[in-house]
Amino acid sequence: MEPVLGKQGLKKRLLSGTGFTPFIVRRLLTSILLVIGVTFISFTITQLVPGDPVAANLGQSAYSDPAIVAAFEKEFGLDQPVPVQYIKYLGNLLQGDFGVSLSSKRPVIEDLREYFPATLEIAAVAVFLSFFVGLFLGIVSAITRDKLPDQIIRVFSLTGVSMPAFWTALTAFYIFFFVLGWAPGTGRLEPGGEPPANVTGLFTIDALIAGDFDTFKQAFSYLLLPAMVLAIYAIGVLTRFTRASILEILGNDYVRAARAKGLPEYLVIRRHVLRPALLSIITVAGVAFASLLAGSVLVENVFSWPGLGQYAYRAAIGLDLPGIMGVSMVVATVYIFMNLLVDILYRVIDPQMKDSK
Amino acid sequence: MKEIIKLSDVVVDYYRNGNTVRAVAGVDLTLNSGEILGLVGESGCGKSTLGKAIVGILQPSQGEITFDGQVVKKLTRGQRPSHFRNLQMIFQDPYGSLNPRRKIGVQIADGLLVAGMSKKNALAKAEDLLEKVGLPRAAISRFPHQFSGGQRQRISIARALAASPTAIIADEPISALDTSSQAQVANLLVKLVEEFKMGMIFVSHDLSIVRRISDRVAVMYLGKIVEIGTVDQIWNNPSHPYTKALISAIPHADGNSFMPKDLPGDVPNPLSPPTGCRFHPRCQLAKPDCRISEPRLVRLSDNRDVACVLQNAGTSPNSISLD
Amino acid sequence: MSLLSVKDLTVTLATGSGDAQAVRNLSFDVGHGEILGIAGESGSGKTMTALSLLGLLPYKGRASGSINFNGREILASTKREYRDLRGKEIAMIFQDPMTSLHPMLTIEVQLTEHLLHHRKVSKEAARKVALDLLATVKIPDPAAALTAHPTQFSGGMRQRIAIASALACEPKLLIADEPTTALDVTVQAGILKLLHQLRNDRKLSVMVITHDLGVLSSLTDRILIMYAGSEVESGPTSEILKNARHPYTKGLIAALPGKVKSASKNLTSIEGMPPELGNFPRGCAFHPRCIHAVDSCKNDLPGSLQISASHRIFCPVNPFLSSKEGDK
Amino acid sequence: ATKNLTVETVFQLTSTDPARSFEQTGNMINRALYETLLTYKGGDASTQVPGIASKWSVNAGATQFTFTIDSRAKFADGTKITSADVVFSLNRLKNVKGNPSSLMNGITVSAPNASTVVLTTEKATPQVLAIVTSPALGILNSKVVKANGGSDAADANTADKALEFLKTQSAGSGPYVLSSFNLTTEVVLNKNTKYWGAAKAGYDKIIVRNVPVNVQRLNVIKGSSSIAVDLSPDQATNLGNKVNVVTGKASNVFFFYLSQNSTFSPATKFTADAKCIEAVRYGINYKKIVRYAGLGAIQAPGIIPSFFSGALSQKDAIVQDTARAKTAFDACGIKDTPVSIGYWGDGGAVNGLNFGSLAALVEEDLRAIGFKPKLTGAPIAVSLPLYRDNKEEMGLWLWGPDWPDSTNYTESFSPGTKVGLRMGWAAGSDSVITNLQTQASTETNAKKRAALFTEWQKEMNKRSPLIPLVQPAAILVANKSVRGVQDHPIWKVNLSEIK
Amino acid sequence: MKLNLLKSSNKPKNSESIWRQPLAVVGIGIIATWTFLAVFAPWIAPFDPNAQDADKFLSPSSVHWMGTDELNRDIWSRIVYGARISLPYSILLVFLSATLGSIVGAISGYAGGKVDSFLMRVTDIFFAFPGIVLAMAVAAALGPQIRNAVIAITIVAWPVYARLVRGLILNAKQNDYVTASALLGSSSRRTMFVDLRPNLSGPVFVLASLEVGNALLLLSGLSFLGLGAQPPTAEWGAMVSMGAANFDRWWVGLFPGLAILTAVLAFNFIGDALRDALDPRTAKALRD
Ligand SMILES: Nc1ncnc2c1ncn2[C@@H]1O[C@H](COP(=O)(O)OP(=O)(O)OP(=O)(O)O)[C@@H](O)[C@H]1O
Ligand SMILES: Nc1ncnc2c1ncn2[C@@H]1O[C@H](COP(=O)(O)OP(=O)(O)OP(=O)(O)O)[C@@H](O)[C@H]1O
Ligand SMILES: [Mg+2]
Ligand SMILES: [Mg+2]
Repeated sequence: MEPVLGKQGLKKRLLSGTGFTPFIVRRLLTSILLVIGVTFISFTITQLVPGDPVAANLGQSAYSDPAIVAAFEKEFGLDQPVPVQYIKYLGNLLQGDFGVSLSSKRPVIEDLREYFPATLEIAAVAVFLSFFVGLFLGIVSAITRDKLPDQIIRVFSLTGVSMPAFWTALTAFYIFFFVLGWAPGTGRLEPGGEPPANVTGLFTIDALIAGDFDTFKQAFSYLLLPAMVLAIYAIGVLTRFTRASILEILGNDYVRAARAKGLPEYLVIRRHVLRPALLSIITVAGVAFASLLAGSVLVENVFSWPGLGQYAYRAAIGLDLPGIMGVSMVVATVYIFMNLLVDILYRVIDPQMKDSK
Repeated sequence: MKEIIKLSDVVVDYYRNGNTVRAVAGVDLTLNSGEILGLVGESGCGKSTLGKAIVGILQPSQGEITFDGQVVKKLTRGQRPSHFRNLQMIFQDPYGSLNPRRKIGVQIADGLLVAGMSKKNALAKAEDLLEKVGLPRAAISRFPHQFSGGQRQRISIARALAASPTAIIADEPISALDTSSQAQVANLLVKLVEEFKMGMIFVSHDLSIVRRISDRVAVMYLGKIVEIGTVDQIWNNPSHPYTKALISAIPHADGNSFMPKDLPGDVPNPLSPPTGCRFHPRCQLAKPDCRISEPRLVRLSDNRDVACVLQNAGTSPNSISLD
Repeated sequence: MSLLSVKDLTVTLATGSGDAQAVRNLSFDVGHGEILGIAGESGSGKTMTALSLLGLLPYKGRASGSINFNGREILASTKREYRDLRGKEIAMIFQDPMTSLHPMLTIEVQLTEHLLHHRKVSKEAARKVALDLLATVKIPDPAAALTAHPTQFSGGMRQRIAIASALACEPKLLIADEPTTALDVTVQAGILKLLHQLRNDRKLSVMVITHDLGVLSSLTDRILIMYAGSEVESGPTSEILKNARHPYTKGLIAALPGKVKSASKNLTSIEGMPPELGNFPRGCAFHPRCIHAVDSCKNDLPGSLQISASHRIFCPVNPFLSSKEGDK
Repeated sequence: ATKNLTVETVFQLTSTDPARSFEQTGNMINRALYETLLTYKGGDASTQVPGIASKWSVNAGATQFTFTIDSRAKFADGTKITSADVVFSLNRLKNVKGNPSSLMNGITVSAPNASTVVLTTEKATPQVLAIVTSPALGILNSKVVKANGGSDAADANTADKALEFLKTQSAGSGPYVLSSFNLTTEVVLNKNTKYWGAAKAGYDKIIVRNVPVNVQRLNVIKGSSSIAVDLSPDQATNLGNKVNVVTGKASNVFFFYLSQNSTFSPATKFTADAKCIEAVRYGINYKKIVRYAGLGAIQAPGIIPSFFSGALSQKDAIVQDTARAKTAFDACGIKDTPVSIGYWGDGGAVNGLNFGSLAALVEEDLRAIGFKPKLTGAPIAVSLPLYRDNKEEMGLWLWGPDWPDSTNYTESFSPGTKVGLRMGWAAGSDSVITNLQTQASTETNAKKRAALFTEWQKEMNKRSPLIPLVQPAAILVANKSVRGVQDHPIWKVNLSEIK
Repeated sequence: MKLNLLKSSNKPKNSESIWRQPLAVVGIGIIATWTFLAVFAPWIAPFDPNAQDADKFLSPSSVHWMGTDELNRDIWSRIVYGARISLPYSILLVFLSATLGSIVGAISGYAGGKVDSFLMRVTDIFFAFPGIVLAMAVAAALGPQIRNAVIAITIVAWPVYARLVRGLILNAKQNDYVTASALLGSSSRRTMFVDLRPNLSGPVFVLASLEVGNALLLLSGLSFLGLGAQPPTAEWGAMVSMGAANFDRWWVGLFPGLAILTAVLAFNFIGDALRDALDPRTAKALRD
């Protein structure tokens, strides 16, 4: 924390403790404010722009029947003034009620409970994959700086962040599913496949919990291709970031000091370089994870993966306000939570921050 | 001689994570026109803080600083009142004190433009100033990275001169320079002080340089001035054990293998300064009393003040021996 | 036979505008138990000289010439051989103790990791060595210090820890690159004392790099003065400081504030400024700033001139100047 | 081993509650889960056949419809179907005020006895017989539904809570029962082992999956699905020899219209001009559009699709006449004023026809005769309201029938009616067309009705601001092992008939 | 502790001219090519990009190098004309968000205190916000047009610049030269607009050049979803979505996809090189 001067500093001092608990409390409070801000923005923007959710969600004959329209508006609270709608929404939110989706006609919370785990599953696999691949490539690239492997990896990672995901997904699907037949089809399970008993909503995990290894294999094979397509971008991001942070740390005096001790290079990298680099890499991985959730829209669309991305797309084009707000809030919460987690990790891992008084 | 800067009981605090760091803990000081006052002390003792408070970058939480009879106000977001523009500062880092992305000419001219001069005149004046600090006039359209540290420090000085200062706080202006540039810049400062009859506070941790160019020296320890006097008095006749230690720690480049004496321990954390005399934990002559009562700066003779119990008790300054 | 013997060392670095020689034809020796000081202005190539001994030149840097250490030619060493040399035979401490210790590793790890690697001792043995070392460099409460992180120490203490770490494998040569520049004089004195003591107690050879002639005077047996990557003068410390022959060395000494207060506030200075890497003047690099320069200085590389058995300069004109004249 | 059928379609589905489901996929599924009083066979949509009702009669004024419930009819749980179930189901449909509720407008239901149901209307409504075939009028087991929160009361809109229950299991009498329901992935149907009718379920399990069109194509080629529902004619080529392509005429008719009286742009007063309408009508290259629509598509000669009574024949179709169009354009005075064309613009496609591409085709033709058209497509949520509220200068839309009868068209497109108003065609602006509309709606003689519909369309083609473009092909692609696949305008595929 | 400035700051800036970086040169070449194609499209494209005729889906041949689409429009011609949409609009988009973000960041950095905390919370919210969801909703509601897609993405893309500019200002404010000019009498507003502007423009420009690629991806992504450019406009993302519907006519989607890939890649090559050419500290500010 940077030192501050004068009265303002005094106030800050009174408001804030230095310990770990006040830190967490403070962060949690701001996080809640942020989430409310997110709802406010999505609410405002969707209200500001033209468009009529009633027309979007009623058939043509129903729409010309005023009784049905009125009933519909009443059901979804659209007959209320806008500020009242928002206040009501917030009030309901406190009770865990995210409203009813206009397009699916069921509580948004149920929709999210169904779609979020599906996206979480591919995003988690993608991040997991890209974390290790990106870390590995980044390290190789940094230590072979400007040599051939580095050049190749740099082009590769730049290509990764430059691929239009929707196009990659299409191409990958066509090749691996249709031409080569390696990938199973679209969706999370084969047609009529029985999802495992719902515990986490992640089919792979649930299948393992249920001890159903066949379903696990099936679920895993279905998620692999979309996850890999998602991972391409994340690998690019993480490789580049890893390379840059390692190069930066390699320039530090303490690395030179470690080399001057005659330590083998792997030890220098692992102990002296990777540890501080990991801190920032984890930050980026955390944020990448949150952005994968949002970025899954285009990929899910191609793989008809029944996840948050598709839900978001349908909510957006259907002007399904509760749906849009629900998705925004989930993604924002994950983002904020990841950031919080990263900050906590920072404080735990880095003694410099712990010691600084 | 005119008193140009006067400090009375100045205290400067930093607030950090809910703690108060008292970096300057009650300083009385005066600076006269045409004199160079050296301010020395170990790292972290509050020299820069004091300097910044004098020009108004920091707000003292107690006490008063006057410049030319007017109380110095903290810099605000608006324009600095014009009469305070005669009070300038030169910074230690020759790299951070110039904007790397602007030509040096406009940086020097800024001070004149702000004062209302036309752009053309200001640039012409900037060339004059460059010449004054010993740089070619053509340098006006170059960028800082095209200059060495010493030259940059000259540019900073030219920039300060643009405001026709009557007093300059120079915060370690030569510490970051090579030996040969050090001498050049120090000479330049001395020359300018004489030429313009300015007063200058020359902050340094290097007593030997201070000794060459200053008229008086103030020795600072943990936020307090522990001794003030003329250069000769301080160097030849240090009255405070700390001053003495400081002097005997300077190595001599005479080829006689003189081994300087170290002062054990570090400057204490200003967060929790020692009780009584702030120097007592590192003082070989400390008496039980030193732990309790804080010595005040007392006048020993003309222009000579010291804050040490041993002196207060009337012990003759010369009787202090650390060996 | 001296412990370290460097002949015609040239270091080439890659800069934004092509390759440039940061060190040129440097030759010097460090004897057993001797402290050699290398002095010179910023950018004169002191650090590059030191790094070339360890094979640690910066990215795209390379060295040529010959470096004989303990009877072995080491300049052409493989990476592996260099690793076996570093820390074990030649240790180095760096200028800024705030940055040369790893902020996230405990003192114990930093003191023992190379010991464990080079000497293959047990962890307990290494810890014992570490405790001894901390005591040697006068860290209060060594046991507590072992589990602490560097941030918990002041600069002076950190430099002591860095020295302790350098000593862990009992190297024959210690390179100290500006070990006190970042420290206060009061703290500097302690470090100088410590280095002095180590040399006496352990018969350690030390190469100290600094631009502070005072430090050299206190600590070293012999001095080598560098300018623009080349040697300008070298010899026994007292001889050089009392009787410098090269105009540059004289200028440096004259620029010191001095022990005696002179009437004028003016300090003597060498006019001009040191050349930049890649832009070293032809001939004697110092000639544009030299008041004694003659035409030949502009074109010819100065040859070495032996003043006494151990004192030499690289200047063609200087024999005709007495030290008195140079003071003007 | 169980015999499974996988049907792939792009889901247009909200639930499997008949009273709340009016989308194509919902109709397809509900047609297999629930039975209606009357229904159709195969691909036919003109001759009703017995459903739950074994006999029915209509009074002379076409205001009273009496149905006799088949005495064998049983729900999947074995309970007998009575008139109470029918009354409950139809009233529930009317009162929940869902999308299909308007089908029941003007219809009252009564049950003189346990096996007779009477539907009464105030004015002549011959199309009631067609309406009762709609899967929305599927008959639910009233006891079961009531037990699970169902209500047919006037306040069923809020009182009925059976929606969720009906997503977990069905309460109907069809040859299949609901096994599982997921709005976005798949709906699984199981065989109704106690089915009362003669045509038993052909499969143990039917899986209806939500799959994008392009993947449907790949899957059906690979044989990993049995039926692909949504392929376009283009996509239905080069499929290899494992599949059959079944083509029918789609019930959807694409049309282009010009708005008459909106207030949003000065240009509109020109588009209201008869000359302007004429310019467009003769300026469009119908052949090109039909060619784009591909295999099996025909130019729509009138707004009523080819398989309904009174549909026009190809010789009545408008033929492009650029010279006439240009003359008309010059006369209309619109000159360089740009006109916007609205449509479903987020890549929406029906029967494989992409609105954007169709719009691009029309745009080129209009530009060729002098218009300055600008395409302003938008997602349904935005574009549909504009169209419905008469806020589009020109528009490209389609119409699929709410019930399979030509009256659905006359009652929707004449001046002052639903779509008529969307074009700014107020009531009373064309008495000839309005007269034909009213006559057709009360006429009960089939021949005379057909003649009236034909006449109505011919008049429309002379001056209405509405220009029918194309009636695409409806294409089903099925694995050769699957039999009985026929396209139907209302429920697309009759899953019950597939063996 | 005294900082030693002798060493670190005397090092020559390791910035190599971007012409010496092969990837950057490749990138510049590709963009130059696309720009050339866009500017001279009418002369280069062999066909009218919107001309429709009887056939459709002709596979690549000597007449139609990249085949034709469902309306038998020449894909190569459409790609060439597509450069007229994708490139300028991505740049416009970046320009708008950089301007908006810089203004917010500058206000925040200048004002400090409550205004700063407020604005930074707002940017935090936008950061946490799933941009594409917002962009989809806005584009859907405003009606899909490339202009609206640009507006929609601008709304979600400005916060990076705000953070960067604010960070740079706060960093610069710590510098002695800012204090020095305050002592000379510069008001902070003058400092912001005169003293610091040149310090901001470089990094903002580099970030912008790094973001052009992303902007292009987002724009074409929205078009792919049908929320961007409208027919008959030739737009790469929309063309890919046509290809998506026709997998076996691989050329319909492949070539426009490659067009996007090469353009984005080229922008990234350039942006990367520009960042490397920047001094390391600012480069780090860009990366975090
Ligand atoms: N911005 C700040 N916030 C909090 N504490 C500070 C700040 N700046 C300095 N300090 C503390 O105030 C004390 C005095 O610092 P100051 O910079 O004035 O010392 P100095 O004598 O100039 O040292 P140096 O020789 O290292 O420049 C130190 O303990 C330092 O840690
Ligand atoms: N990584 C590098 N790449 C290119 N040039 C470098 C690099 N590091 C240092 N240099 C240059 O090499 C020359 C010699 O540097 P060196 O560090 O040896 O000087 P020095 O005498 O140690 O100076 P100082 O007193 O500043 O430490 C300088 O001009 C410096 O700018
Ligand atoms: Mg200071
Ligand atoms: Mg060095």
